[in-house]
Amino acid sequence: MFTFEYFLSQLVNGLKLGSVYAMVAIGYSMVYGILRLINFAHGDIMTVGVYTILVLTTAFGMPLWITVLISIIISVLVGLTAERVAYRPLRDAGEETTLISSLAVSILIQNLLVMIFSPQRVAFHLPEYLSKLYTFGTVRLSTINIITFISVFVILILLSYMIKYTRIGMAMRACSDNMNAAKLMGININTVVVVAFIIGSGLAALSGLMLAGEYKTIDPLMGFVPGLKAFSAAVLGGIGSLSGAVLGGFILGVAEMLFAGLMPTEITPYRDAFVFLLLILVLLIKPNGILGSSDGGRS
Amino acid sequence: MLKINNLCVKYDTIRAVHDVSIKINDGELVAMIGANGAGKSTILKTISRIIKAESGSIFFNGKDITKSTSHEIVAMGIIHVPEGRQIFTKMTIEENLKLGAFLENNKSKINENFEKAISLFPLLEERLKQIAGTLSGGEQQMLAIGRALMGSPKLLLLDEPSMGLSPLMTQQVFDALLQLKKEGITMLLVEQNAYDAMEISDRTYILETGKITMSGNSKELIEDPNIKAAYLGGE
Amino acid sequence: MKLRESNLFRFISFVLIPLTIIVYAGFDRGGYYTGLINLVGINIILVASLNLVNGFSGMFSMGHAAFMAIGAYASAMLTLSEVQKLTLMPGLPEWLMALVLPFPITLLIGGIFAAIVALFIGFPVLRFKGHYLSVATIGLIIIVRAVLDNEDQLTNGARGITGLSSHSSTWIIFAIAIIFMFILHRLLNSAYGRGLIAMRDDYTAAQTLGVNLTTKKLSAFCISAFMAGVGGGLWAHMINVISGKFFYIEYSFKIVETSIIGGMYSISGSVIGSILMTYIPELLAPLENGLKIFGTRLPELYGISNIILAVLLIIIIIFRRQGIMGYSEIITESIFSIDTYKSVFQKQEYYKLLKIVGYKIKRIGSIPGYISNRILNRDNKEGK
Amino acid sequence: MKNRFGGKIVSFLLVLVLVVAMTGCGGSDEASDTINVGAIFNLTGGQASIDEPSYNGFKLAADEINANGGINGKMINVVSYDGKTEQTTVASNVKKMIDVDKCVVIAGLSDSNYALAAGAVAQEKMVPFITSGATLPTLPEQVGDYAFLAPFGDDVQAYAAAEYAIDELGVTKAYLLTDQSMEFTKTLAKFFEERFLEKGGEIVLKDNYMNKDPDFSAQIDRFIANQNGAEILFISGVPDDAGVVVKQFRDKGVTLPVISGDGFDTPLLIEVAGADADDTYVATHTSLDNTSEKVQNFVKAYEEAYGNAPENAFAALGYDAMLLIADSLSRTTDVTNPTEIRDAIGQTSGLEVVTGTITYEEGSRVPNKSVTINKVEGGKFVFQQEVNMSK
Repeated sequence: MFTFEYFLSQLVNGLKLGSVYAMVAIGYSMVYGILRLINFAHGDIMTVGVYTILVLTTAFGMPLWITVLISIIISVLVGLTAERVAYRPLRDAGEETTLISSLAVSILIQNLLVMIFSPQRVAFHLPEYLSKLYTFGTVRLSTINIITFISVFVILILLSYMIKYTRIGMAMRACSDNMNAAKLMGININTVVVVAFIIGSGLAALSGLMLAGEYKTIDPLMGFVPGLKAFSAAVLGGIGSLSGAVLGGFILGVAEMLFAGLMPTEITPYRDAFVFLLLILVLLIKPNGILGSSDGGRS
Repeated sequence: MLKINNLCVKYDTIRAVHDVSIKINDGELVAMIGANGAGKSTILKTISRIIKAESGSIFFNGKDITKSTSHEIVAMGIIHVPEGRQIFTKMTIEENLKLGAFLENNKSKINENFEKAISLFPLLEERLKQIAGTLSGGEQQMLAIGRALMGSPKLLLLDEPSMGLSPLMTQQVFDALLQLKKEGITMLLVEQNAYDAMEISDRTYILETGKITMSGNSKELIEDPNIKAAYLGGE
Repeated sequence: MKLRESNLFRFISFVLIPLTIIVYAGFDRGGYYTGLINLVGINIILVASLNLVNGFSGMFSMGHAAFMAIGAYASAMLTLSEVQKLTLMPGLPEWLMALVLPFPITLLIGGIFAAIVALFIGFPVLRFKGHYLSVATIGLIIIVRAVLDNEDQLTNGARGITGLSSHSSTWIIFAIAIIFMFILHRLLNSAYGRGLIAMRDDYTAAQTLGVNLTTKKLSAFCISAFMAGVGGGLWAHMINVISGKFFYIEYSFKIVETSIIGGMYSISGSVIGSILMTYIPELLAPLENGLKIFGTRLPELYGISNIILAVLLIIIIIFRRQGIMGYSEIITESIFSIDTYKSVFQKQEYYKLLKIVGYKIKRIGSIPGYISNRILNRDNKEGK
Repeated sequence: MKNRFGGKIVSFLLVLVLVVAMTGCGGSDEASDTINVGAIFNLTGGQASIDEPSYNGFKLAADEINANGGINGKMINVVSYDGKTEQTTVASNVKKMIDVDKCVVIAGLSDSNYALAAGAVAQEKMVPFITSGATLPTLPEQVGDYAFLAPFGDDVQAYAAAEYAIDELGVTKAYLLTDQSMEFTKTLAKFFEERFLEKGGEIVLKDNYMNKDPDFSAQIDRFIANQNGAEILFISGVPDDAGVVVKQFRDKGVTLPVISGDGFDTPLLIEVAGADADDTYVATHTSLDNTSEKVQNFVKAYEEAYGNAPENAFAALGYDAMLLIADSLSRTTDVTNPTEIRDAIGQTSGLEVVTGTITYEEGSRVPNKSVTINKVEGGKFVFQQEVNMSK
């Protein structure tokens, strides 16, 4: 039953899924790295981005790249409002408080989406050139998968360069290391946080496009579970470190797919449970994740 | 240079600073001494707007800065070396210093400040690539002051630089401060180490439970009998 | 003089009125209002036990519904008749199939079972810090749900268990709620409780004072799981149908939301939180299915109450982080202190209450006067 | 956070809540010339995508009946509260409909777990409950004599699909993929397997997935790796996943015909899978392109009322549940007595509705309705055969 080719095709499925998790996980890590804030609403901002694309393509028939641009802008706006209204007043409150606030924002966005667009699951089609299929033996890849896979690494390199060599990148690292000291260096914390949310929410919109492109349907509640899994990937890889998020994303995607593919069929439905069991195990062995720096918290 | 009028600061219900007025002229080194919890650090934090004042006003070169934000204050040249040094432990010494000059744009000014800091604290130069967290307490204090210099300060606020340092290291730090005083940088030095502070400062304010109880030239105060009894160990 | 200080007022508002409501509801079984009141009772049990962990021990668990599910299924296994168990849970061992126990004992066993799972899960998970623990507890719910949905032989899988007889009358629910609140009240005022609070407020300081953290955290986690298990058993025998999907993330988040709005740092907070979170959706229901105002019928806005609750949660979190009740334990203190009951027989308590009420009425009476002279004053800018 | 602010809120809220608990908001107290009918649906949360069209159909039918004179002159007043896909909310809403709004009959819900919870409450209060979309055949026995099924049971549609596959399509080897997270899908798969084996078929491979798992590539690759000569795929899924799973199978080069129950009767299947949806057979309640006048009027009326064609079969089922209630009410002398209404429902026979004809045999509260087999051809559900499954 387990021919090499079967194993290979499951592995490729894992990489496909992993690249989507990695995209979302980078968005999580951007915000968490600086603010120690878990943005539960990150998954739902992704859904907002996808719905914008859908509305613009179906209602106004705009070409895809314009809709993607607008969807990034709208997702960023949603992210910034959430930061301004729900997170900024709680900046020096404990981690749990901002966690709860992000939970409330997530519930708020989901219900607003359900009211504006009906709860119906709706078809979502990418233009032909994006969903063309290439087959290598049993392995099948569509252009959107390849684009996702490549863009994860492109974004990782771009962001890492930005963090390492630009002014805003240094300011971000300073905030992440010690927020009070950063203030005394004359760094405007709010601008740094806003930039982090712009990048995070923008990435969420992109990953939303790729997730919907892969599964061809969208619904208002689609963002929450992938968001949670992407967060586990970010924690697995070492939250706060971008390369950790990408690594965690791929490990989680491949592990989940191999589990679903190789294990006997009775326990395939334990797939989600397995993902979180894996997370708990890794956190036991290496509390800060695989690549995580010893996270002294805010000294 | 700096004028504070009837400053009051409250933490929830506790009144930490009560009706404090201070004046610092150009080029002066003013010390502020007092027991732990007298409100010394609170005053510094209010100046650099880490915390909000309840009432009162702060003027810098005649400009009201009570309501301005931290980064505006740093841009004006008021650099605060916080209590407990607060350096970036996960970044290299060079990066810490670079961050000190975050708001400085022109390259030559940064290099100039860099040279000044290195000349003041030579040991920093050999270990530029080292992670700051690995430095000893004294070395971290030097790095913190060096980092402050990178921001070409007009007014330097120093919050207990000698805390947790060996006598030898404290001496080195105070020598450095004297050196800076010669170069005409105005400083407000908050210290528990009363004797050293009064020795190198022009004027001194004495703070007790949030209120200024005495102030005057350091030279006179050092001889004053009850100051000696209260702060100088009654030699 | 505040109303709160008069023991008689406390007796009336925190003992007399609630008691009459509970007794009245006990008679009208299965009614809509009884249903809501029972729900409040069960929510109190769940939220109060969650507050023990989230409010008093510095941990933040979001997986409370998992223990509720374990308690519900465990107690259901022991109240169903043998015939029912043959169809619903064929995989049960022989002795368990035949075993049918009286309701309170099944609740107890349900609670113990949940506590055992908490012990088993808690040991590794409690070492995580901050929000890693919260995410791990969400993982716990997903794992428990996967087990409940897929072990068809034992739990009838996603089909769930039906035909549970409704043992949970209002009196049983509130009796258990009062007992649990009393236990928590005593616990938190004991040395054990002070150790918990010390651990919450300053983790390192508590360590230096010799507070044995791991056992304290674990014990708090297991006690709260035990109570959640009992709450689950009660809930199962009120709703009569249980299945894995009802104890999932949404329900667990609702318990967390209730605990925060009510006030997670006080047991009385769970009472207020439960009452509010049970009644607010009911009050908003007419708004949801199109309110008739002055003849015009508003459009149906389904989901509006979830939005309003989410906004309320954000407001509470920002402006009153300790929730409505904050740290005050006025409800538990008045219920469990002797002099509240003694006050009924003391004549001077009545005079005191009348004096305060008189004073209050005078103040309320003076408000119109107060407003009118404020308006007059504003014209001539007279300083206050 | 001054304490005074907190104290004020506490006393205000306490008073408000106690007042509400004591009096309870008054229900709708219109004059007695209306009949209150309770409509319980999950309009938010996970079930909303199935229940919302059902509710739309239900309201549409009520409006039509009221438009032409109501029932013996009495108007139907639909009382509805959102179940929020939460069991406690469903149960307490049904209690509210009966106690507060004095509804004489309750209908709704398309998932058996929620229908069981609602049915239990209605049974206890001796008010008839008709589930518009839940197809668990044993629901009436499990709940009691006040519970009725408006749609046919899972067994009927599964048997129809199995028999159609073997008799009409002449296949003997089937692959079975089941959604383990739903009551409906598990029962459907069980009955399909039972009848398929009975008629000499063979299940060559079985696999599972969980609803909301958008990725089927693991299961598909496992199927491709060992097809063991499967000739047809029976996928027991819900409308949300229908299009996604078929498309993913076709993307991976699997061209075998697909067959399923009414979960696949949704335009979403065609919208998502497009041309790949062809060669998919669906055993369902009716076919929307059925030329019968009743079906076409329903589709037109639905489009007028809601701006789009019925989203899935559950829209028609909601509509029929109301027709069933209206017909029973017209045959009841005292419409304020729920037990009389229950008996009238029980005596329904030969009632023409959009999803076929409803007849309750003596003592059975599950209608034996005909099953329609549709096939997707050229992006449309094409009527194939109507099968009368006499049990």
